[in-house]
Amino acid sequence: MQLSTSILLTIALAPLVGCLLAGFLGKPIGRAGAHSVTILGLLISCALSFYVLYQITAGGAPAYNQDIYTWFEIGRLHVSVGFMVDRLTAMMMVVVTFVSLLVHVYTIGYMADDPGYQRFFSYISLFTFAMLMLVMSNNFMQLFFGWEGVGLVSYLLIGFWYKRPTAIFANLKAFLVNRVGDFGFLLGIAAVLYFLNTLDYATAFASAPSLIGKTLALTANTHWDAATVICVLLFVGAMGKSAQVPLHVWLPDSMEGPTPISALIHAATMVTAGIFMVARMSPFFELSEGALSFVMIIGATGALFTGLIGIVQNDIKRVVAYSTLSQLGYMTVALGVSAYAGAVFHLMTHAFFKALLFLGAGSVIIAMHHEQDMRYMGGLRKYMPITWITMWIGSLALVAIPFTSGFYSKDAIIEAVGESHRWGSGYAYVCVLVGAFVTALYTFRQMYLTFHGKERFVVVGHHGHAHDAHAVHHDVQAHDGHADEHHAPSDDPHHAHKPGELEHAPHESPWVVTLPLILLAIPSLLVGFFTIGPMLFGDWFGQAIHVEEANNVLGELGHEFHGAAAMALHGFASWPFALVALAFVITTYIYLFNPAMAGKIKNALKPLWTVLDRKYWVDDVYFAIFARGGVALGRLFWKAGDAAVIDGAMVNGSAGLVQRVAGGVRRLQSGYLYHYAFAMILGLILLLGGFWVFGSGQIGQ
Amino acid sequence: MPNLNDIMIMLPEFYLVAAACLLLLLDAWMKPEQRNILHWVSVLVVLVGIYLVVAGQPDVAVTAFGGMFVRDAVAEVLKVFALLCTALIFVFSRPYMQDRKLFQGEFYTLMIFATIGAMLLVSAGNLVMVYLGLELLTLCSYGLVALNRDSQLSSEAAIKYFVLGALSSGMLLYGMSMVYGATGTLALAQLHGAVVHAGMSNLMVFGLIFMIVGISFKLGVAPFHMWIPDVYQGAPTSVTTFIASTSKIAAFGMAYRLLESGMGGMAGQWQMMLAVLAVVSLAIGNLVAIVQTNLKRLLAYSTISHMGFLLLGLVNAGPEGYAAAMFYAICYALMSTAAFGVILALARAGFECEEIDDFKGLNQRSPWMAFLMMLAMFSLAGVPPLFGFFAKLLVLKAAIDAGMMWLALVGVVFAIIGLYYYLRVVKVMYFDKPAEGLEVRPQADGFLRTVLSLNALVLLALGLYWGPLLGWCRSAFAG
Amino acid sequence: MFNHLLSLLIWLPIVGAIPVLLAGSARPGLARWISLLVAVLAFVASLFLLPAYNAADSAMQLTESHVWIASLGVHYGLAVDGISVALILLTTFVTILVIVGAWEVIQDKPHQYMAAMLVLEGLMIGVFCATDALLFYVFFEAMLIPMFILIGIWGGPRRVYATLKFFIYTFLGSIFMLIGLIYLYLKAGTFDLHTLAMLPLTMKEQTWLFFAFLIAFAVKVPMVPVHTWLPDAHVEAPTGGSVVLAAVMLKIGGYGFLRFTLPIVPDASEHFAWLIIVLSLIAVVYIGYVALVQDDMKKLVAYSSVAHMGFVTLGIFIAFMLVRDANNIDAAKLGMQGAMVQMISHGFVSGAMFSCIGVMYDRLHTRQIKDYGGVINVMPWFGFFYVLFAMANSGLPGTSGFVGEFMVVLASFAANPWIALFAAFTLIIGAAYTLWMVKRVLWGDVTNPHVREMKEINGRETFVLAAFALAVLALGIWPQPLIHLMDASVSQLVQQLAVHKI
Amino acid sequence: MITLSHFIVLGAVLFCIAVAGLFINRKNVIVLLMAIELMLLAVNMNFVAFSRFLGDVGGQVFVFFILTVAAAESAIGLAILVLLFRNRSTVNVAEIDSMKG
Repeated sequence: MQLSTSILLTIALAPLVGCLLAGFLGKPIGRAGAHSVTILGLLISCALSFYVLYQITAGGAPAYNQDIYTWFEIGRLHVSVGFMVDRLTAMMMVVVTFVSLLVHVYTIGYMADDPGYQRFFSYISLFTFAMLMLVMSNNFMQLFFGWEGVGLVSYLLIGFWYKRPTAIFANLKAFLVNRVGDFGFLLGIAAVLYFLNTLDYATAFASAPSLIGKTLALTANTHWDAATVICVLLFVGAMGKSAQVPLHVWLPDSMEGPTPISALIHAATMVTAGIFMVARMSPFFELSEGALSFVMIIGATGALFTGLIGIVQNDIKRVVAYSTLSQLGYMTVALGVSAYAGAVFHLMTHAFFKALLFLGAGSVIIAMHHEQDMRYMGGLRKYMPITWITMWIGSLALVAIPFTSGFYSKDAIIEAVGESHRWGSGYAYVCVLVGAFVTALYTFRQMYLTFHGKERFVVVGHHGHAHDAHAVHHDVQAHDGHADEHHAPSDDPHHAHKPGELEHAPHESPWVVTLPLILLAIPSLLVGFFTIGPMLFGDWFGQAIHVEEANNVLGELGHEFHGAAAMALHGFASWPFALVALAFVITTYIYLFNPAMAGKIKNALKPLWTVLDRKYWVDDVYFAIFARGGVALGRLFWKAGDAAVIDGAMVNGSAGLVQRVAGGVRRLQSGYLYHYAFAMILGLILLLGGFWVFGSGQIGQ
Repeated sequence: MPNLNDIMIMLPEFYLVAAACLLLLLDAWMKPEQRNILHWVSVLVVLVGIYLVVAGQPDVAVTAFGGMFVRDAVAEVLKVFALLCTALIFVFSRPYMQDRKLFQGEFYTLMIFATIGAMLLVSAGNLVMVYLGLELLTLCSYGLVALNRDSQLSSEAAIKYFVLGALSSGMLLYGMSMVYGATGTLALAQLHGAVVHAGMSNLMVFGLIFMIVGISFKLGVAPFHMWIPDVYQGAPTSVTTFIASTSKIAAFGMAYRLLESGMGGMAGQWQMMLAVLAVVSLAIGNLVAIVQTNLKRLLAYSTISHMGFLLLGLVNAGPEGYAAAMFYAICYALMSTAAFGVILALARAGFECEEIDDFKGLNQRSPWMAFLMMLAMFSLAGVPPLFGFFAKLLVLKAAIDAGMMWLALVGVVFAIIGLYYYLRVVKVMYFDKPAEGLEVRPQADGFLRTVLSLNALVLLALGLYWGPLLGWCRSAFAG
Repeated sequence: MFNHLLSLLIWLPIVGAIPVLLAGSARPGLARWISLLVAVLAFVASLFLLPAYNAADSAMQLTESHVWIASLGVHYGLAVDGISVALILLTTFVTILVIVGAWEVIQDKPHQYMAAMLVLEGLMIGVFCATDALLFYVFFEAMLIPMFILIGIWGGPRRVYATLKFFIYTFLGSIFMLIGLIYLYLKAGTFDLHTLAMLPLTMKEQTWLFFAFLIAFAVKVPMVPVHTWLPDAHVEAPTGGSVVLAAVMLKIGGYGFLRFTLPIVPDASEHFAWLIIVLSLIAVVYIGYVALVQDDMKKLVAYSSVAHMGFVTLGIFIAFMLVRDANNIDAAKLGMQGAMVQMISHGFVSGAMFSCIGVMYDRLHTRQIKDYGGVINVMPWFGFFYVLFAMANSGLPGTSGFVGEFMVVLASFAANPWIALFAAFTLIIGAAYTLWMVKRVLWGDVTNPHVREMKEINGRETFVLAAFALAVLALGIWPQPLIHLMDASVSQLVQQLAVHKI
Repeated sequence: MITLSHFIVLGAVLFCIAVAGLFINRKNVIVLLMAIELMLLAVNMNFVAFSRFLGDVGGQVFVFFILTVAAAESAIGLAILVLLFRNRSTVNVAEIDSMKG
């Protein structure tokens, strides 16, 4: 049984059609029309994706790899648009379309009152299209297309509420930081073309071994290993897209976008594109120990240190955002130790439970009338039980309680790192272990602050209240204090209230919101249990992922693997679980029984707290150097270079010189007859003199 | 002994002399209000003159009066255009002269006599003829410049022109005397031979230099250009036009006769001198023009620079170079008739329309006139596809061909500087708002407008298809 | 039937300008319609190039040759190759949009405006067809006149300074080329480009000629450091002027490099390729930073044009390193093609950007970025186009802006990774200056009350922007047709590069 | 014994005087006319001398022409002078500078 081109095309294009309809005909077809067409499109491509997955796993269909049309053809270089669908791709397609579909549904509720309703649906459908192009691509050009395409949509969606200064600052920041990554990525692609003379995956991977021994002369006497150059450059792209240290700064700010976006783009799918890409490029990465170590260390650093920041956040979404950064770090570490399958596996489970957490947070935010600060929440569990339960499920998965899918993926990674002997794996191991503890800390803290304890909000009388999604507090968000962008007065009506004042009591969200939560909760709990066997230790990915024998840590783990249940039980006796339990005890004590203590600790560790609150000052430094520095440099070039030297001195300078000379020469024309006559005589004498001096030479030429 | 054949050869000149005398008589008997007849008659006379020049042209060069007078292709081309320019000036200047009470017979007769002088000059076969032709031309010009009796500027211009002109012809004569002394002949043909044989003595070089001064003065090459700005400005515009067109063509003829027909053997010497003079005129002409506010004066300086370009052709000292220079002279003459023609057409009683500011916003007032002036300006600036560009192209080619790349480079550098002031005129006409209370509108004379339009459009037409004219010029020097 | 297609393309607009002028200021409506008709006819005529031109054949086609100046052996010689065809289509396409764009915007002497545009179109097409150096030069220079008028009459406050600067700058550049051409003529006895390409020249001669050509085309492109006329000209020019200037005129510089520098002085070009490459990279980085801090939208886009044209020169001249040093023909073709695609694409993108700015200028009569902000609130559809073109300008895949830069970066990596490194920097800086402008102009809340009165784009403006948008997207999604059109010619050029003349 | 060179020198001297007269004199235009006449005479001297020593009459014929033209020239010169005086009521060379630059 074969995968059919038409089906794949439908999968990719259905969301695009939805996007175009909702975007261009938004007015005529109205809100209902807009969300119907887009959801329909998603439904189609989601269903077909499942079908494709079925075909390729159960149906035993071979990997699909065909060109659709020629993008350009120059000499022997043939670049085309086409699809490559193997198990890795199929899995990604399912994750992307499934989560996207649920987010579409969820959005109906979340954006219910937003004037940009149609626009929003159009955007997220467009995103799905771009993401699918990215994962289904069979060549680097198309990969880059999808890569930047999702970046574009992310830009548009972060700035969806374009009236908010913080939002339009965040989206510019996000795009530019991503561009820094793409800068490396593009060079990586160029390197691939240079060494392998093709942009087609299959050909490139096939000839990957030929890279061994090749070097790139950067200067006369420094030669870099070709594979390392390629991999590092490509990974720089992943660092941008997957928000790895030090290019992670854009992701927290991206929370300015509506929550569904945070769930879909900045948790489940887009940010994991980097992980997917590296897994896809495993044939290259396997050739370079150095690159893999680099990847591992970057990932490990992110996993731990971004998690730490999460502990001090008060914005419910930002907590989740930092946990996302941390989890992406985990995936990257997995890549770094050649446990690509582990990374992708965690990618999948994470997609489910992180989307769940975000949507849950969103549901809370709706209930709180777009209040995002946890300091004004508390005790919400009795108001919104479904959200409460589902979010707990998500949290348990996140902190990797055995039997949850999060456990399987994360624990596998931790063990893989433990197994690895790659340079730097010791450091990575420490990071991921402590990371597990930290994860538990901020997760439980968040849950307690939100749903438990006593209510920290008051319900004031109901007066004329425009329930519009534009309104959000800026002040409580620990912001990167950027000059013109922040603390700008906003015109939204909520500023009429003091924080923590609500018109009416919070209530459970409508079914369109809760349904996706439930649908996501199921896989968050179960998917790991059923899929870990084949995906990690069985050779489910087959050719899609290539691991050198020497690096095959998962293989080694596989020997001790005796089924999911056994692993889970064994998990209770593992270090990570112990740390999680410890974290649980601490947080429970602090936030349930002794709330005052939080403040005490904070004051006790003031310096540390500040470091985390300022996010290690990374943003500030970047802004000072790159943003301000760039502008200053530009001014210098402009004023000194263009204005002063070229225009001032050269262009206008010479013109002025001519003018002055002319003014001088004109004075010779004195108007006096005798001067005129004298000039003639002078001319005559000069001719004669000139002749006597030079002329004699050429007599008789 | 002179015979009828000699007369026939000189028929155009004889005819014009006779016609001029008749016009004089006619004018004497004519009532002022009938002057228009005189005008049309003179135009006719000149046109017939052109016909006679072309019609009677022998296939090979012939001489009359024992070699005094040469009628060859060079002379033919130059005469045709000299007469043509004169005719154009007649047409352009009628309303102008009427407005200034200068619409009298002497204008026409003097112009025709001056033209005859030009014709004699360009077909002179003997130093005496050169001198006589030159004097006939210049003496009439003095008179013409001073034509406006009540104008201070005119008389000042006239006296300056006169004194300096006399000085230059004195030098020319002095040079001639030297050459005569060195070779013992006055006939250019023998001179040419003698120079070749006698090789060169210092006496010759002396004479040559003095002659070059005379030529340069006539052309208006720096540093012998001092008269040009004042005369251009002071003289009635119609006369300025004459000096800028007909007499420049004559000046080229004179240069050709003396330098090539006469002193061709000493090209090695005069090439360098002309090159130096060219640089000086290019520099002075283009630089000083930038700071001018009076259009006539600006055009005067532009003349100086253009004569510098003309010299670029002459320095080549070969048929190609002479052809290029002749092409340039003709081109320049036509450009100046067009440019001055617009000034003439826009001037009115009490309003000379010669200040650059008078042209402000001309595009609003009279788009067509503005367009014609723009053509003239871009042509003068040497911007393709206009005539002026190709003339420049040819002289540059001639200079480079003569191995004087440096000279060509100097030329183009100053062409860039020159570009600025031509553009300034266009800018004033098109980009500026019209000056308040100043009503600029062209003369009503329909015929004038038509001819003027033709004159300006020819600059475009010849720009698009200048092959035949160039062919004519080259054929004149071929053989 | 295609014997005189090229002549038709050149002269139709020029002659068509006459009735437009005659229609006169009395009946501006009529003048507008006539000019639109002429422009459309020219476009239709140019479409016939596609069937008439055989893309498989690298030779110059649709040749027309008549003796122009017999005594000098100058010919009125026209012919096209794939590159010319593409550029001609670009020209005719843009001209229509410019005329539509100026429809009721130009109220002062519209007939003269339209006529100038048409004449300009004819001359530019002439430049792309001419196979005789002198003819090329004539068109090349004659172009200045209508553009001089366009900027001077309908331009902004400092239009006089700008237009004089533009004219003299360009004239300065080309006049030295003229000397070079005359020199070549004296050596070869003809201005025919093909013969000149065959002409053997010593290194010394080639060097002089190379610089003569360089200054001419460098000013036109424009390359650093002779680019300063461009921002002024753009800022002061009327919208249509800017569009044509950016969309077509700049291309003539790049085209000149292909037609003159490469074939006639290949060895000198190789020897000085490093110079051009360095200048191009400076254009990308240095100009990128300069663009970042502009307060005037047009100036910003003008500078970004300089930066983008840097890729054109880069793509052309890395070909030398690739062919002669690395002997990597494919990469050379890739770079060269990239340069060509970049030319076309930049034509669309910059044209569109200037049209957008024009749309805003017509409403608010300012180009200062600070006067705007939150435009999207009042003009959502306009916002859509503006973002699209901004993305194209910052080289987003799927738009034409990406294709050329992608190819050039890929090719330059093969030449030298460092070149690619600096070239790829455009991804960052390009996005920075473009999107920062978008942020300040489009996003945010309305602060300036006048912005609130701005009206959504009308049908005419929508047509113009939509046409540009379609072109930008089509080229971005499927460049192959364009590349195929030029492939044979580019291969031919690359082959020529390999041939030494000394 | 008077040789050709003596005449040439004489001519040269006369010429130089004339030229000097042209640009040293800043008073009276009439003087300029005289200087011009003198210059022409210097030329005549040259011609006559040469033609005498070369035994060729051409030079002397030329001299007659020069004399004639000189007469006409001075006539015109004087006419212009009168005109000038009528307009400006001065013949002082140093005051005739209304056109310059």
